[in-house]
Amino acid sequence: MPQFVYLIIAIVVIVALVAIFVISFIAYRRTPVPKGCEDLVANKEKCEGCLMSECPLAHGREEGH
Amino acid sequence: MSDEIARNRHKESFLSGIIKQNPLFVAILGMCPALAVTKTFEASFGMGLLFTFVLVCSNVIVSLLRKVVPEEIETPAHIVIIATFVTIVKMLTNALLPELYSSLGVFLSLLVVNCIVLGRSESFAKKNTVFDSFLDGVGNGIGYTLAISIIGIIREILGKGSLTVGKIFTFISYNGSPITIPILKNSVFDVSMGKIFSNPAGGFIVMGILLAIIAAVVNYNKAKKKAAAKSAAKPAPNTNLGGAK
Amino acid sequence: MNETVKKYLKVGGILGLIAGASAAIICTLNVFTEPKIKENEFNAQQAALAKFYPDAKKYSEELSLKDAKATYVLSYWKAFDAEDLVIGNVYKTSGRNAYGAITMLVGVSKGEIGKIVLVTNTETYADTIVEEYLDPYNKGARSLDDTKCGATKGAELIRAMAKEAQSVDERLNSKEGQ
Amino acid sequence: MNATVPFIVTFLLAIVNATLMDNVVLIRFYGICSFVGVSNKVKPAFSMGVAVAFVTIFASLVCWPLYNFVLVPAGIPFMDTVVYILVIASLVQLVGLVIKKYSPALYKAFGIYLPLITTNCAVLGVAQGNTDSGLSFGLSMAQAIGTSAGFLIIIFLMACIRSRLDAMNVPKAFKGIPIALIVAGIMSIALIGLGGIGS
Repeated sequence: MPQFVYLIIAIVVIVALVAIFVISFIAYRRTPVPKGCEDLVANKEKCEGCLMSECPLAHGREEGH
Repeated sequence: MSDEIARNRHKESFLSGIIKQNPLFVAILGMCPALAVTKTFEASFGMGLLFTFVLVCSNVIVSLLRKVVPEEIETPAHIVIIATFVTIVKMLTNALLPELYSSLGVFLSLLVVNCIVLGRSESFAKKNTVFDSFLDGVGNGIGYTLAISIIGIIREILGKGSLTVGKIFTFISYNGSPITIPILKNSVFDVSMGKIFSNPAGGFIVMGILLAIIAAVVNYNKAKKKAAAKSAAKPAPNTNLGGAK
Repeated sequence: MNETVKKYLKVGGILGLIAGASAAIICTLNVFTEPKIKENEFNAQQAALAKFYPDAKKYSEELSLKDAKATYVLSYWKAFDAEDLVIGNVYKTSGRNAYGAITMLVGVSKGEIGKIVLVTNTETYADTIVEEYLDPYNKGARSLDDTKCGATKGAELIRAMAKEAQSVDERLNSKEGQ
Repeated sequence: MNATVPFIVTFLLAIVNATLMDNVVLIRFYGICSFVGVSNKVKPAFSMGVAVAFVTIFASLVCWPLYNFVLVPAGIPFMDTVVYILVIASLVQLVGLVIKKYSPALYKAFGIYLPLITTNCAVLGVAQGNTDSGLSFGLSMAQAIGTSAGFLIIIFLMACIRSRLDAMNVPKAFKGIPIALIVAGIMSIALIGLGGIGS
């Protein structure tokens, strides 16, 4: 099996997985939030999970430096 | 004038990573490898080097692509970049330092989800220039390596009573065999109680005590500063306010 | 509507590009590191084999086993001394139980189970098995059957594999009519 | 000894082992990032544990066949880490999608944690550990179930302890993370003591 065949397989596998990710990403964004949970904001104790610098959901928060 | 500001901004982003914002002791991030790999000094030092390589490379590439990557998929894109560098490091370590690769095991792959690497790229690298991100990566890398090497030294000395160098980095060796520095070898401490520090429970306890010591030092400084500020605020009465209780 | 579709295509495209580039980099790097990793593994294996019969001059390459009754033994090497006489065999066995997996090398010469060296050991309490059971055994301070050592299941797995290597060795010797 | 023991016994023993003796947080150190931070209120800790359990089991279910039937035959086993992290990221989105659509109650409970799970060390640790140590499919599923159960129990216990801990007069320097680590260390000693049962 010449080397570049592995290269092509690897790229195909990875791009396929990325495609699945993007589809599920869009689907997740598209589905409406169920009725009773619109007010679910990134509350304080949930964000403690990553402690300081990076909290993906609390975009508004200014990173202390 | 502007390069003056730029220079000390560079210096600041570099130095902050080491002491002021040390990723492990101050920001308390990236604890998974810090507890697991620090059974021996060599493994933790090796982990620190590999961590620095991954952090620096991913910081540089993330800040290179910061204008190209759209807002919605920043996190997945950063994770893929970091995963690429972790795989590169895994292959190189497996080829060049097989002992290090086998002693780190799964935790080398866990660098992908390391809270520091992702944190630095999300909070710093995607907003700053390539050179700043590079400096920040190196600074944080050195800070983290120092931190886990200290934990590694403590756990190895307390756990095994001796410090071995050369078992993982095989090029360091004293006439063929790794160098073992017996420190607590024949002291009373060498009894089975010491064994606790090399198994998982010891990792938690050593880490907890270290963080407590650092918190105590920080509190002490704050109290001293407050006391100094108070005595500076009303110097008239010469009552001696110096020194925190 | 096609505005959001265009945005998603752009997003998917960039992520796909990054991932494709990363796959390409990793594969090209693999071309350089693959032989070195294979070489390391071979050297490690030879070093492990050398521990069994120090006076063996040469080892055969890995001979696969066509013995139906063997559930653990995978392959074996023959150890030759200076005059190309077989001093003993080293069997590679691997087995799993509920607590993890062990791959190990067992030296069997003249029907006797000799040294045991672990290749991979992902058992819970892996170090207890080595410290309490295997090291004393290899030094002769503990019999193979005394498996109560705080990691009994792992020790029992090692004993079962060693016993099977011994029985395979007998079948091989009887077949060759040595 | 191994062949005679029916598979179900090894399967159950593997689950118990992964839950207690080989506990994912206290012995193998995966998942400390979220374990220390989120675990001082009982309710969010429990939902975090359930969310991680969901994704871990699905991740192992997908990653094992992907590794053994796609990556190894294709000759690119070194791609496993990148592939797993992509699978876990997509799984987090899919699990979120299913929960969003079908059960608002579950979404209210742990929907907001899901994006955090991609960076949870336990999920990738289990998936990577299964294929690195070459476990069979049954045992790796047992490992996944045991690990998520272990994570759930420990994070729940930790939350109960820490909520009572705030009432104690902990020395000032030990407040917060340091005392949580010491407590985790003591729990880890207890779990090591359990070692005798299995082996």
